[in-house]
Amino acid sequence: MNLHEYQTKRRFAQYGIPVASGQTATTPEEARIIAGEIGVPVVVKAQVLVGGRGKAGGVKLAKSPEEAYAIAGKILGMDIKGHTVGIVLIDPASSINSEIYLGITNDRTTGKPVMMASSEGGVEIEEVARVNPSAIIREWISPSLGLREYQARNIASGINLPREHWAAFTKIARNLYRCYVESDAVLAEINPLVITGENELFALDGKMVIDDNALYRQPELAAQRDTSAEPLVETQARDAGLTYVKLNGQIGCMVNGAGLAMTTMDMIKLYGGGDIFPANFLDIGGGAQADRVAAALRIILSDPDVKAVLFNIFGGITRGDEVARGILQALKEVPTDKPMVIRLAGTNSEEGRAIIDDANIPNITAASTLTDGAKKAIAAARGEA
Amino acid sequence: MNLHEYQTKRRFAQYGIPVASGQTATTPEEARIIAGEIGVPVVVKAQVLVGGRGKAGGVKLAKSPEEAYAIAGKILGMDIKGHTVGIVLIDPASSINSEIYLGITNDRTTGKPVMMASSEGGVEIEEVARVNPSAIIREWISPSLGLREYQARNIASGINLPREHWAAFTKIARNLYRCYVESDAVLAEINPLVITGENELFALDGKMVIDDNALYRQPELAAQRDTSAEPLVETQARDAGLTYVKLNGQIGCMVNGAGLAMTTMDMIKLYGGGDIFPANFLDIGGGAQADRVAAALRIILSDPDVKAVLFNIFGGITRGDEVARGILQALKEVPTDKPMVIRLAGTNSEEGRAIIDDANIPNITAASTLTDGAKKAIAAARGEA
Amino acid sequence: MSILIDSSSRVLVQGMTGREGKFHSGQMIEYGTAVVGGVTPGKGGEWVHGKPIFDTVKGCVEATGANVSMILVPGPFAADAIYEAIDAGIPLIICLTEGIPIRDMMNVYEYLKNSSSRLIGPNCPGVLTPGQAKVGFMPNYVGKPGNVGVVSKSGTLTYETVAAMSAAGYGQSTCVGIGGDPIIGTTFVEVLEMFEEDAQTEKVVLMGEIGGRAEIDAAEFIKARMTKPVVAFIAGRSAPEGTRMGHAGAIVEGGQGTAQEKIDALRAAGARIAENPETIPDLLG
Amino acid sequence: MSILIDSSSRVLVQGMTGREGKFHSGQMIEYGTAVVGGVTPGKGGEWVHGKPIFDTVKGCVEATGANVSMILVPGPFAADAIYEAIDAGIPLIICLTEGIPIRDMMNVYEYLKNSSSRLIGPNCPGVLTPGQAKVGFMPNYVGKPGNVGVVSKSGTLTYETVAAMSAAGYGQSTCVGIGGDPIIGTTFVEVLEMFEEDAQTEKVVLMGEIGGRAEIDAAEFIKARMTKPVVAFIAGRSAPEGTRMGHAGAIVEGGQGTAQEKIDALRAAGARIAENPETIPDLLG
Repeated sequence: MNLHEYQTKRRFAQYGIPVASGQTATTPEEARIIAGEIGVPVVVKAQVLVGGRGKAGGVKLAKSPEEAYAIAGKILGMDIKGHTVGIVLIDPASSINSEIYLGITNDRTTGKPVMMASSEGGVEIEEVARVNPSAIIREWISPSLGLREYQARNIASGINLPREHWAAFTKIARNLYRCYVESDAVLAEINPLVITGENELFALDGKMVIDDNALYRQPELAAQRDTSAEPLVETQARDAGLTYVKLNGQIGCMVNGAGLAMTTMDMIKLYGGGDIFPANFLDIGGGAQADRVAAALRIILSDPDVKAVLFNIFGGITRGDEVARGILQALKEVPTDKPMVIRLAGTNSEEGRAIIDDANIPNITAASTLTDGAKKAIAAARGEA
Repeated sequence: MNLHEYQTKRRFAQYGIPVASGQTATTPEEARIIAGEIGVPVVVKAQVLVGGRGKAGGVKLAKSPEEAYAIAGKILGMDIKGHTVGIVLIDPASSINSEIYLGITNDRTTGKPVMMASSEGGVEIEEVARVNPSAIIREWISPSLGLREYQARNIASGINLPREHWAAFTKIARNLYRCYVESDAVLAEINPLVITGENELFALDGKMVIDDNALYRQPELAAQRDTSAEPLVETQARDAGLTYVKLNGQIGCMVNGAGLAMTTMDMIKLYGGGDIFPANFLDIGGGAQADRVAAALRIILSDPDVKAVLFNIFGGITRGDEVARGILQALKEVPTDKPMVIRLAGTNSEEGRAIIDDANIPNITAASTLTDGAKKAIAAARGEA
Repeated sequence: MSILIDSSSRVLVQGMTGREGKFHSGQMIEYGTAVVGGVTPGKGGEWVHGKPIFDTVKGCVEATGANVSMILVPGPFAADAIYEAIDAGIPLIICLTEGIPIRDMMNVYEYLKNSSSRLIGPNCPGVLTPGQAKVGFMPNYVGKPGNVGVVSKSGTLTYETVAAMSAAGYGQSTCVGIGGDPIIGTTFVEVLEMFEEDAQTEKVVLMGEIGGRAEIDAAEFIKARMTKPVVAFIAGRSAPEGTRMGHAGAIVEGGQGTAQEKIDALRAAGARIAENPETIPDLLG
Repeated sequence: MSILIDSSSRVLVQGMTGREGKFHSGQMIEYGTAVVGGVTPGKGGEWVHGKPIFDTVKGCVEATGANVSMILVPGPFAADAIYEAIDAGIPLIICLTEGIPIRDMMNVYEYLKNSSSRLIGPNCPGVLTPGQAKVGFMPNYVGKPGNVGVVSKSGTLTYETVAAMSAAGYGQSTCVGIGGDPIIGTTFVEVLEMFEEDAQTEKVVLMGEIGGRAEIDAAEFIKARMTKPVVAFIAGRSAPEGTRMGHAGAIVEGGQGTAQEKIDALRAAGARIAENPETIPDLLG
């Protein structure tokens, strides 16, 4: 789960990381008042859960409250890569001497958190990694010890930070680590961490991604989820415990397991002849029960581009009979005449196939294998079934 | 540093461990009022930093406030193994169904905290260890993980605790561990942890020993040190950064390093012919400077049994010249005509010997080796020098 | 021979009294696996499928001599279940649980690496040595004894492939689902190493997917150390970039973790690449 | 040969700019030890005894190739200094600091045991390989090259004994002060093992004291594994019982840790027992 910049910075502030004293506005008038209160110039920043807002015109300097009003009016409601701006952050503008990147994430290879820093802040760290990988200093952290002061010194030394800033930097680095751990973040970054003309360090921009699996113990963060800008189906999928990604094809897919779901998509693309593609990635997860299957079907059918639906369920922890009951339940609630290809294998798949057969639904075709299912669905999408 | 029972139980209560709701009194009248307030019967318990108070008559049941008054009058001022009782704890008396021992300490061999429990609570755990070692269940704790719930269950199962008490026991065990860690304790024990007639668990008595090396970061605990009952010289030694233990011999010893200090004592006993013994253990520590040496000499000479003083300093981090200056400084402040044998070796020992020689003090004899020093000091103590 | 589990494995199930625990331990027993007991705190003394339930793993190990633990408890309790199994000295721990917080797994990983236990998973389908023992979710009918070692990040994709292999007459020595979480106990490379050492295994099938760089590491290992032929399939060729972790993970791993990158690395290491998991048997010939 | 340190050791000093650090690194250099640099956060760029000071151990190791770190920082900072040395990959860390809280050392111990570093100490006099290198406090003149390995819990008692040995013509291969704290990085047994393996060492002197059971473990090792003769001295025969840790420590250790108990165990293991450290040379003959 992504946090907005303003949410991240509030969280940072709770952990003692200095941030700009900005406030959020949802109307131009609010923006004008805030700019008057905190003093101009201010920066008006679109709050969207997607990168590249700067290039899209979502970040602008305002030299007067009136200008803040005008800019906020332009940015609010703007569409940035499919996300609608509903909130702007009004931050005081600062004099910047230099910019640092400082972030923490989890490293798969070592199984540890890794803190990364670069003296080239303010640009995307992926870009630094590509162009000048040695400019990124990494320090792996033992989960049992946490980030030690000497590790912060190793980083400060590695990015050639002037020694006068080491104490402030060390404090920020350790607070960022604490914030990362206690927030169950998978990413916490300050980009840029600026050194001002007054030789002070603060977080100008920040980003946090929270581990969805840990939200149960992070109620304060979970409550900050902003679903207003995201497509409705994504919200619905998450609420139903599904992983759904909308794509641009014609065959709706419902599969159990991420690997098999991707493979099913791959087979549609492989045999689709260059004109038929998967309409979505949808993993109903392990042990999916009837109501979750129903929700999944509803989401798939809500996509008007879908011409056919392919169910590919290989039972393991998921049981074929439950999936079959889920399909029938969903079809009662969301009747459809679109062709459906159902392939059930694995645990309780015979029971499942029997349930489907007994229901005797005309637009359902059975398939025996993955390849068979993909080919039948492609034919159905072409109207050949 | 030892905490009193009442201090330990207050600390326990801060960590959510149920304890008796007792209060302390320093006068019989206070005891009477407290007994009236908390309700009789009460137990009046001497607060002394030494074991065996029960046998010494320091713990008594009182059935009325008046009886509490009378008992407190007897216990307050009582001498228990050289400690004078200045405080009594008045606890409500409880109905006891069974008693458990539960304690944590650090295990040298594994380098980990170990939690120990026994269903035979209320008696000294050393006694249980001697008579019935298998009755003690041990669970070693990873410092990075802390005490896990399953470890508490392993203990509960090991001491055959009825399962209805597991939840309460687990909570107490984990809180005790937290209290141990956050107090920098080297020992934290509940003995006994009682199960009452109402099937509730609480700490009837408790003991904590705090790591002296960690007191710098435990100001709240450090402030609870009770020096009122201990011999003045021990307080003085600790304040000067010395380790001093009074013994019953005639030769005062001042040595640097615990191993050499014990060895010096051993040599006095070895060559002392059965009538001359060391008067004390005194380690001036590493890198001891002049003022600490002076404080040490003052403490040694305050013992009226001391007939001669043996200095045995083998410089390493400690430097001979500084010790020599310390001796001269101390002799100015505490003039003595008792014979002194000084043996200086190691780092800067030549400089040190020169300083002593130059001072030309008649009752000082130089020794060349440990054995020489011990023999000369024994002779001096016998008046043969 | 086989790797990890065989007919002498004595399996305990942490979370055996739950709905899934009961069902799948029943399937395992039906398969012939020596399930010796279960652990559910507070339910010690009960019985499931005729097997005793204990309050603690330690108690279960003492009473039953279990040497494999299968963990099937909810995510919030999984880390402690793994610690308990490690502390009880279980040499092989197979954790099926999905949804364990990454922070918990980083803590577990550090403790695990300093122990003598091996962890498979979490979020994995388990391990199957056909004809001998099954620990996990793999449907009972899919496997068939043979000489192909199978290792996979994915659960259902494994069943799919193993079923296709069995149908085509290619039996398996052992099938290992290592799990697809960012932090797992046992990697592709470690399992490949075991197969390379295993006398029964003659060929290996590896199934990976986009994200991370475990398949790149596997390719390096195959190139440097494997003498046995490897057939590989990588899921996610049709996935748009950046749908998974993307960003910081990709930086750390020094690459994008795309399917094509992985396929290229494996092919360069000498592995045969399948386009469709159901055609893997053709490449084993 | 020798153990732990020799003329090729490259030593860095954590805490070199402090009063004690300056004095003792000066003594070490005078002895001929290859002190290559020091570390004091915030003082990088300064020089002490002509050696460069760095802000971090990592920086010092990169610049100097140091492979031994001597730690002489105050107790509250010692644990972090040890972690820093471990993380910088220093294979041998010798911590002289006294007064480190036990809790800190328990944390350090767990981390250390999962690293590839060896720690000597804390609260120890260091290590001396006469004629080659000295890391620690031992006075420069006490040692003499030879074939007796010395291992001791105590600092000054070690100097005493080593000086007596040198005076009597018994030189030393290496003298190791393991420290007397409850939790130490390297035990008697580990050092005895090194001496047993070391070609230069022909005999061993062990100096223990009351408390703990390290000497009992040493006796068991001597009995089971040592082929070289051992002379032992145990300090504290005159100490009244219970003056040290007593109580819980004694329970855990399953004994009282008295001098007599240790002497009996060592004698039964075949060690010769000295009554006076100055008579040890007589027993080496």
